[in-house]
Amino acid sequence: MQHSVSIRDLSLNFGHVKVLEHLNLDIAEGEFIVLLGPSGCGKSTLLNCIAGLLDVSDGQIFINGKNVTWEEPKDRGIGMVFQSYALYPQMTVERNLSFGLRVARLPKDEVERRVKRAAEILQIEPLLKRKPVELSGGQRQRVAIGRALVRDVDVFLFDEPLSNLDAKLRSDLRVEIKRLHQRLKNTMIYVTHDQIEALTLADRIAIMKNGVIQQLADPHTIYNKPVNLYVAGFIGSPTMNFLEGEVVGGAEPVFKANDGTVIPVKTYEFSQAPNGSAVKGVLGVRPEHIAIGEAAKTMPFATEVEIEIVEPMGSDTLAYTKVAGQAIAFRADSDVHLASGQTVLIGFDPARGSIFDAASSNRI
Amino acid sequence: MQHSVSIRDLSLNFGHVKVLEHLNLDIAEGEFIVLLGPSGCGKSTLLNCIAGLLDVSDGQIFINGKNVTWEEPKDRGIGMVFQSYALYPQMTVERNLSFGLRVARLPKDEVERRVKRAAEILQIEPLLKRKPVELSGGQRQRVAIGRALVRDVDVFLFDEPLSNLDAKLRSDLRVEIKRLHQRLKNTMIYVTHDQIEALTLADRIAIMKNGVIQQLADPHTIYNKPVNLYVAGFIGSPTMNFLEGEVVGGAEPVFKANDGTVIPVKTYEFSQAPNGSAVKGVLGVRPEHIAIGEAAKTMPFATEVEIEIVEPMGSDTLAYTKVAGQAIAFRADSDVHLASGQTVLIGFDPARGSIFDAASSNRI
Amino acid sequence: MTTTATVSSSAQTEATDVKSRVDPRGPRPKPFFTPRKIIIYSILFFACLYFLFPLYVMIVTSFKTMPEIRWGNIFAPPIEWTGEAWTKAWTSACTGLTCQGLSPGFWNSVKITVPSTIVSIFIAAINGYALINWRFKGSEIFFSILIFGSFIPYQVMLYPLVMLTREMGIFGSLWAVILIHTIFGMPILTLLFRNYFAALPVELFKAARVDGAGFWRIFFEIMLPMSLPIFVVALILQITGIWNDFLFGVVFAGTQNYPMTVQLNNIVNSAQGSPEYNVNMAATILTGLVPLIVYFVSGRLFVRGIAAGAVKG
Amino acid sequence: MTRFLYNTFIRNLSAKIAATPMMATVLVVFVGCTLWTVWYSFTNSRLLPTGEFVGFDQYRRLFATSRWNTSVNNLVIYGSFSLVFTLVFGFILAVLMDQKIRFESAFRTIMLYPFALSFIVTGLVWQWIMNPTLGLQGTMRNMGWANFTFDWLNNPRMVLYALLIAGLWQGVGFVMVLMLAGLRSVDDEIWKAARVDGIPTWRTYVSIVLPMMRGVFVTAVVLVGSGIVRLYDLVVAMTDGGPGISSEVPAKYVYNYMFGAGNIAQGLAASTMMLITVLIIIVPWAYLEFGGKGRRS
Amino acid sequence: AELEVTHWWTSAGEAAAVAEFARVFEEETGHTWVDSALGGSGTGANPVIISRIIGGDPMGATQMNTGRDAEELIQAGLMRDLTDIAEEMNISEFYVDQSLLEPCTYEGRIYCFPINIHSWDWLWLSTAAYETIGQPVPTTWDEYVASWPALQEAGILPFGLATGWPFAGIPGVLLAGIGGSDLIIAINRDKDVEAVRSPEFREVAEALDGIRQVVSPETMVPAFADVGNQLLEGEAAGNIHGDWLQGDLQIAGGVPGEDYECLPALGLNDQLTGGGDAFYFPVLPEGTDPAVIEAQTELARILISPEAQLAFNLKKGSMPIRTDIDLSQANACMQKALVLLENGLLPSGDFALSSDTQQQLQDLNIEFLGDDSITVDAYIERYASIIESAD
Ligand SMILES: Nc1ncnc2c1ncn2[C@@H]1O[C@H](COP(=O)(O)OP(=O)(O)OP(=O)(O)O)[C@@H](O)[C@H]1O
Ligand SMILES: Nc1ncnc2c1ncn2[C@@H]1O[C@H](COP(=O)(O)OP(=O)(O)OP(=O)(O)O)[C@@H](O)[C@H]1O
Ligand SMILES: [Mg+2]
Ligand SMILES: [Mg+2]
Repeated sequence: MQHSVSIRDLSLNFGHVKVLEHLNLDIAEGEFIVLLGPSGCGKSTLLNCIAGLLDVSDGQIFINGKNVTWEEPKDRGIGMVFQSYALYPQMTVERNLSFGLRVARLPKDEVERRVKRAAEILQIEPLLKRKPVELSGGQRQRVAIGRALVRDVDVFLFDEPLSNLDAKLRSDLRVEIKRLHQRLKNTMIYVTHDQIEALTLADRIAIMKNGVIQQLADPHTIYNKPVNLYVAGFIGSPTMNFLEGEVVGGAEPVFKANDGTVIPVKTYEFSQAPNGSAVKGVLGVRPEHIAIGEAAKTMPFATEVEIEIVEPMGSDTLAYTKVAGQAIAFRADSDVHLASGQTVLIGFDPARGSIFDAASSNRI
Repeated sequence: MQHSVSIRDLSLNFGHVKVLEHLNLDIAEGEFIVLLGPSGCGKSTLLNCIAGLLDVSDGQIFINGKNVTWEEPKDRGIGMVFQSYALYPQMTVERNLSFGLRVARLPKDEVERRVKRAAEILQIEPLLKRKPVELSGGQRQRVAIGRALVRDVDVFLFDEPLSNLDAKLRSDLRVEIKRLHQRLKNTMIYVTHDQIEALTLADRIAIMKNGVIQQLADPHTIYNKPVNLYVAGFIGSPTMNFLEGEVVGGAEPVFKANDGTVIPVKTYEFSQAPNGSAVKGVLGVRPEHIAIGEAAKTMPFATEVEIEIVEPMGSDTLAYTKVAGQAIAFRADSDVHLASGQTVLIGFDPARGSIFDAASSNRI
Repeated sequence: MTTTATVSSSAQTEATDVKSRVDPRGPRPKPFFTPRKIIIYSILFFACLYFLFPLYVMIVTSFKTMPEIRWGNIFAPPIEWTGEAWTKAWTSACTGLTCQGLSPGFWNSVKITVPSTIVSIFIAAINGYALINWRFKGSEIFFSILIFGSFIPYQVMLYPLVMLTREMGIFGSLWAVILIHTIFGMPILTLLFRNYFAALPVELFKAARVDGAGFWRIFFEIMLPMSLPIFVVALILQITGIWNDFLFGVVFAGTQNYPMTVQLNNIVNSAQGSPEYNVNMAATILTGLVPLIVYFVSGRLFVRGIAAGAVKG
Repeated sequence: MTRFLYNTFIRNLSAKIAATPMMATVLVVFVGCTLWTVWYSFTNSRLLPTGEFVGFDQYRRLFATSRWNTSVNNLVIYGSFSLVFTLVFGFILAVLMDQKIRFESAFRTIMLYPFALSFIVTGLVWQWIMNPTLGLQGTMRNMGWANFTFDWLNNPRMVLYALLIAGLWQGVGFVMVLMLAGLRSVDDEIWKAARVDGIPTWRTYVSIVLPMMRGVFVTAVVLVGSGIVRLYDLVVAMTDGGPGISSEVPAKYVYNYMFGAGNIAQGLAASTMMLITVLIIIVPWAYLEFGGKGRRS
Repeated sequence: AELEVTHWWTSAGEAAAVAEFARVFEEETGHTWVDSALGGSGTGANPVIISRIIGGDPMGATQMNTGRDAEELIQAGLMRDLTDIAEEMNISEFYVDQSLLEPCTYEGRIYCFPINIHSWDWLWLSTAAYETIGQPVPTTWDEYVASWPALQEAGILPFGLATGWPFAGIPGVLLAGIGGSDLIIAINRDKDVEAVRSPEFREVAEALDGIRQVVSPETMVPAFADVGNQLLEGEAAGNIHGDWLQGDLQIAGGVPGEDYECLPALGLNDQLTGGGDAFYFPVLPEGTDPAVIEAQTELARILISPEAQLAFNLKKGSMPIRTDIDLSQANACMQKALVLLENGLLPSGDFALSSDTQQQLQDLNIEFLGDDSITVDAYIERYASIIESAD
């Protein structure tokens, strides 16, 4: 199978600072890949390398099987959308869309056809005569996408395209980008540090940290089977709860929290079954996997706790408490009445959690 | 009862632009009030009026029963925290905290005592000798809060204090502010356009639009019983689903969607019972109140739909479809497997929804 | 995977050496001499010639003797280097009866420049600050008129200002020059400071007001410490401007304070007699030395300040 | 009403006090002196402003004076060339400096240093270089090019361009620095977008970056423009208006009549005309600029 | 006491001359001469001097443009009345020509002292140039004009000229020489427009046009002193310039009669136009040390004293205002001038016209030189209209 984008052994330094090191990534045709990671981890750098806006220090980049490592950006068959929109401020929307084409001396009617098509797809026909200042943030971002669209490219690159928008608009445009992808079926590489965007949009997510891809998998796997503590903590809001302690293997493996509380983890699917000796480990449980009241009684592990803080979030409610002396947050339906100071029974099934080796911080 | 902050008939114009008009607001002692609204609705303007940073055009402001309409900011017993932190860049944290006290010529040991106390509460003691540039965003925001804290004020004013932070930090600091309020029990007025912040922090939320308070109520009421279409649409993510149609009153009141689909709304508590004649109306249902599959069968209204788009969000999944020809989103547990193109049964209970009069857009 | 071929072992790469050359890897090759670079550097080079040529001529001429100058080759370095012209310009060129060269004027210029620079910048900084943070009714109108003011030829104002300073009783003293430089520096400096302060976050100002600081306290403790870049620009503009000024110094400062430019003017403008070009050039360089040093020392800061103050315009 | 009085006078007293120097300068100097100028231009004052009202006599004489008309012409010619070339060269140099070149700060210093020198110095040096016998022309002739001619200072048709060379030498560096700062403030992502769109560098500068630098251009035009209107020292130092009256400028006319010829009314009439011209140019611009700003914010 | 004296004599020769005044003043009176020299006369110094007087910070004494300018300062009471000193010294006895005092006189009182006589009326000729073409050095303007073609053939500049103001003096010289005494009185003193339109004046204008034909921008030199050098080296044959050119010719080593010849009044007329420099004594502000006022008085006396007059004028190359001075040390050219002076002075433009009118005439002349498209007729008309509006 030919990959749409293929990155081989890519390294990039700024002076002595190594931002990317020996990075490999294969992206299938029509795939929607999201690069997710904290600020400064090298996401934009990687994207710029693919676009040809940065010269790589080592390695190769293939697009549609063609080695484009030394090609100019315009010859790579890519289109790019930026966080700041980067619209040409003094040109109308129409000219913004057509500028690249006219510079490439495409015939006039062809230019018009493409602009018209892009405007239709993005529903910005009424805006064509306006200047960017006269547009709202969402409209600007749509024009920015249009600029990539008119160029009929194979690969779309997005660098945090929605970061400058407010929450509402962001979720609207998210759906639109998803629709666009379903319609166009282009390969798309999308950089963000917003996990909701990553989870909702991606076919596969690449979680990056310090220039290294930590995990590359579909959203479900990333969310439910994080390969290490970093990924586990990075994905999910509120964060996954972590209990520190030791894992004791055997026929009836248990997790012993630091204060001695014993949690049976027989139901957990170990990737490598622990032997009898105790190993320092971390047990991770997501807040929404913690059951309350009656439901908790059926869980392999349950305990009474006093609620410290309650955060009603509309659709559901977050509560903060302590289990085995360690802070734990859990999520309840907003119907359930919770108040700080109240004592409730909570419980969970370790099968839905993750256990990590404390030393390597990898999932076991 | 004496109100902590009381705003009477406040108006404010910038030139000919009326930003606030005849606004009234009473805030009880120790209350946590959140001003929530879209950008440009006048939230900051209102806060600046309370702080004395803007001269009002008309009306009065009382703090602790005293008319402070024309007082200097420093004499109002308020402390303020800004979105951009507004730390004095050339001063150390310690001097940032003590600046106001030194301006007021407090004795040296008193200054030290207060700075120490604030630093303790906010856990920024190790940072006291640093300059703002050497701090992370969260630390800066904490220092900014400390600056209000040392001044021993009655009322804290926050202007989007967390907007410049990333999602993770924001939720951490949110909890901290909540803790701070529980500990200090000061009156706090908090401006934001992030509804999660509003819902989790507020005792009462004031939803603003174009300088007018739309609804002032506790988060639960705001979320579940929005007074009008605007509030209903503004709060909740993803947005409340709106179905357009008509309300037909009587013994068995029904909602007739535009395409003729009939939804029985007998369970709905009308604030003013509709008479027999049909009234144009809008039925609002929150995505998380829509049941799927088996659960849907027990609902007063259920229908088969084809899923258009699926957005997995980790903890749960959003799906977009059409009901009665109108776009509807619903939320499902992430365990439930949904795919676009799939057909599922969904249903809901209008009792948990809201019905609005289309003409006045008010809840009925 | 078909692409495995490209991540092949090093042995294979060696074997297909020729092929790997057409199979790009690593940084894009960049020849050192591209036509583009040659054009850029040659244009810059010629521009520099244009800018440096007069300085070269000045220096070379100042070290020549008059006969050599009459010989007529302004390019040629002096056959016989002589500092005579410099000594003469500095110590013995005559201004009427006093033949002390430029040296006495130097200190007068310092006496004028230092206080004028300080006062004019201080006032302008306050203006900018007040215009941005303490707007009052009509403040924008005042500012607009001020900007118009920068277009008025100085000479037009000379007469009324003489009368004004006379009425104030300060004509012919340092106070008068300071006042005049403050007035004429005000438009552009105020513009610079205003733009700079406008770019600072208002919230800092608001925070300080909530903290109880007043007009002056905010100015001195919050605004000033943050304004270094723009101060450097203002300093440079004012030092050079005031140092180079002739008219105001000579008219308003009083006899005892004639600035250096007066002597320069006397040396180069001697209405009769053959001009001594070498002395002229030496005197010119000497007079321009202070501003030049200021520029060379603070060039980088100046550029940064310009970026901070003027661009937002 | 006492509230009104209090607000007007007492509130923020320090701010009001601090703004008084500016208000005084504006009212007394820029407005007061301007009105004074206009008023006395309608008199027949000689050395002292004591004359009687004579209506438009001074203006009638002014417009009949060929030296004045020449001065205005010269200023228009010099001004337009100077403005255009300063901006164009400043921009081009800034663009070149923006190409990630080596020794940037050295280049910048070289281009900027003339700005530190007064016009008197500038004029002297260039007069010296353009001196037909001892300067460039003489040197080249001595070196064998007997027909080399560079006599712009003595050539009535070319003398304005000689001034221009000196004026540009003095001012281009500063504009270059302004423009460079403007270029650097253009969002990086605009550049990236243009590269992805396949727009050649020069085209990006011309079609995208240049129009974005409007603010910088306005600043530059104000600075250069106000310098042009006041053009005086350079002319005096370099040509003293010659040859003939071919390089006379309005400011020099004003100055000569006010102080040299002891006819201040004539000088004031001339300067009033200069003011009116400036207003005609500046008011529409300011209206656009300030009016526009008011609407935007 | 210290007395500040402002003047714009900054060149070597001038400074040396001023130094004589200072020396005599200090030696005779024990006061101190505080020298404030300002270069650049009209544009550089004049505004400073006037503004200081107006501004209430006057100097003790100052050189200034005589004529109508000062009148207003006098009217405004800013200038000291010197009549008493004049009477005490009996100046009417020894002033070369009473007309010199006219511009200093206002309503019968005297407010300034002319301290020398300058004349523009000199044609300077190069001996070397005429040797080259093998012709005798001309003795009149007409002979000189006649020699131009031969000079041009030999590659010699017929008329050397410096750029700028030096040209402005030439029309007055032609007016005095070619036009004659009557014409000059009619125009300068009586402001008679008809005189300007007369055939006599046309001749003057045509002579000016003739000069315009033989000078070109390329041949002009930056400073008039350079013309002096041209004359000495035979590169230029002649030049019209004021008597102060002599100072430079002498400094460059030229000897009158050997290296150059001088023709006063172009060798045509027997009278010279004259003007001169004058000193004013501003009224000092109240509360000034009486010693300073006393020093003013002393200086006024000294300036016109025989000793100072002799010393000053020998250095300056101008003629003293006193008749009772032994000028045997003066050179050949000066001697010639002394002879003509006996016939009385003609009113030069400097003295008889307001500086406003002078400025206008100067503008016209400079424009005429630079712009060949201005015909002689146009020149005459514009000259006439300036004289017409002169006051
Ligand atoms: N031009 C540059 N010179 C030197 N270092 C750079 C440059 N650009 C980026 N870096 C560094 O490279 C690292 C990766 O930067 P990059 O912009 O790729 O991060 P990112 O993941 O996109 O972050 P963000 O989410 O903030 O956009 C950062 O540490 C940054 O400091
Ligand atoms: N100084 C001012 N002059 C004129 N209009 C202003 C000024 N400040 C604010 N406004 C206008 O007043 C309205 C309310 O502004 P305000 O800053 O209070 O909004 P906000 O609700 O705080 O918005 P945001 O969430 O963006 O901070 C806006 O329409 C704004 O354009
Ligand atoms: Mg990035
Ligand atoms: Mg706000």
